Amino acid sequence: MSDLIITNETIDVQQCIDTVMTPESGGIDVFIGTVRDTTKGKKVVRLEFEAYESMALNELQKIVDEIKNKWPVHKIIIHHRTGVLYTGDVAVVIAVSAAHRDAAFEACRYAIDTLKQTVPIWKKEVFEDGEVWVAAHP
Amino acid sequence: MSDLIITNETIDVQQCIDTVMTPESGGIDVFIGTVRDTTKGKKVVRLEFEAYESMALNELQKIVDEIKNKWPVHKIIIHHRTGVLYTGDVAVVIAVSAAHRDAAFEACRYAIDTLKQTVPIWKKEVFEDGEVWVAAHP
Amino acid sequence: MKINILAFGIAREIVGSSCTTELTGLLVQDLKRDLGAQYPRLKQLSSFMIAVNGVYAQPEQVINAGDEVAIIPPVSGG
Amino acid sequence: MKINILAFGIAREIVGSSCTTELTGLLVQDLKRDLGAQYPRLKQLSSFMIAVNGVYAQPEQVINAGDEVAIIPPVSGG
Repeated sequence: MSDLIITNETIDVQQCIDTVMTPESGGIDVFIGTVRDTTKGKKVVRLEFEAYESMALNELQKIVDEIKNKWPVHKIIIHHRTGVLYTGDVAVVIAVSAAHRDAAFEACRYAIDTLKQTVPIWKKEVFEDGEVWVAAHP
Repeated sequence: MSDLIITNETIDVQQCIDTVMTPESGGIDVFIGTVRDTTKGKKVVRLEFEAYESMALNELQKIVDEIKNKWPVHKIIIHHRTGVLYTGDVAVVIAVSAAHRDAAFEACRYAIDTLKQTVPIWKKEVFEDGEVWVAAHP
Repeated sequence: MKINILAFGIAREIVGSSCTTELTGLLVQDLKRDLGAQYPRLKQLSSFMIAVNGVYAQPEQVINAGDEVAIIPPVSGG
Repeated sequence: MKINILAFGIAREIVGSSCTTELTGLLVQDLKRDLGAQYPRLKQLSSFMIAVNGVYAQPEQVINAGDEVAIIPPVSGG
């Protein structure tokens, strides 16, 4: 399984975890971003994700390279969904293995924080009475 | 499934994640502690975990109560193994769901850090040429 | 020079998924100015960036014929 | 007063999984002192705590007949 994936299909969390686990690993941190049923008090009907896939993979690779420079981690996988998602669906999974938990936690946190700032993926929230591209307007 | 478990059987990570996911949750952080093949440069043959189960469950409940006081989290599960474990086996799983990722990450980190300090569980590392109860001696 | 431009997210809704524009200058900043004039709703976004060949581009970067150019509105993955 | 004491981890290897001791005082600190005298290897540990009825006990806490008393060597879960 590839480490960096932008996919239109359901993400298999267990497979992500199995992929990062190595005999040297003592700690794995996994972040799972899921679709909430409400945002700012409004009921969300669905989310629609789209990606500029080739560039998104470039930017994800940059995140992985930065992490490997900063922390002694073993493996990192990042899988991100595109398409239409509903409450409870998994939008993103990040899994990081390391000998010790500090590196796993810090690298995983850094990965999701940076992904949200730099990776060209967009999310439209669809409500019962309208829709909005998240973060598009001031 | 109970949220706090000390068990002699394999921990089902996917089930832990499914258990904490709620419709209000936007982020889940999961920590998985696994058995490393080496510690301080020595090859580990196996680990043996034992617990003072009733007290361990009390202390785990305290951690959950503290977390719920400190962070706006939805659900927390902590499953810990006892018995004989080999390289790659899962010793502990902590999963925390929250509306936003900050609370999930911080609470999960707090849970494993505190577990390692307070919960009456003990780990013996068995090497090819001897064994040692971790942290027992100065 | 005529170039094709990819657009994503809200930018796609503003300019279409692929538009062609006549570049009046050579630089990324020229393209941003032209796009802003042609599609005023782009200027109402929190920001929009230009990517050239799948990499965020600097304002003084030169655009060459055949480059893959994209409008990147504020990202919101995760 | 005679009490049964549970022991875990390295403490179990030192005193056995359940030992009986004659308490010469009423307090947790008295028990710790007695155990240290009876089993000198306990004093070589980084620390050892006493739990009463499944809760970490304070040194001045009184031990009552029927309490579940346990020796807690340094924990190492996770």
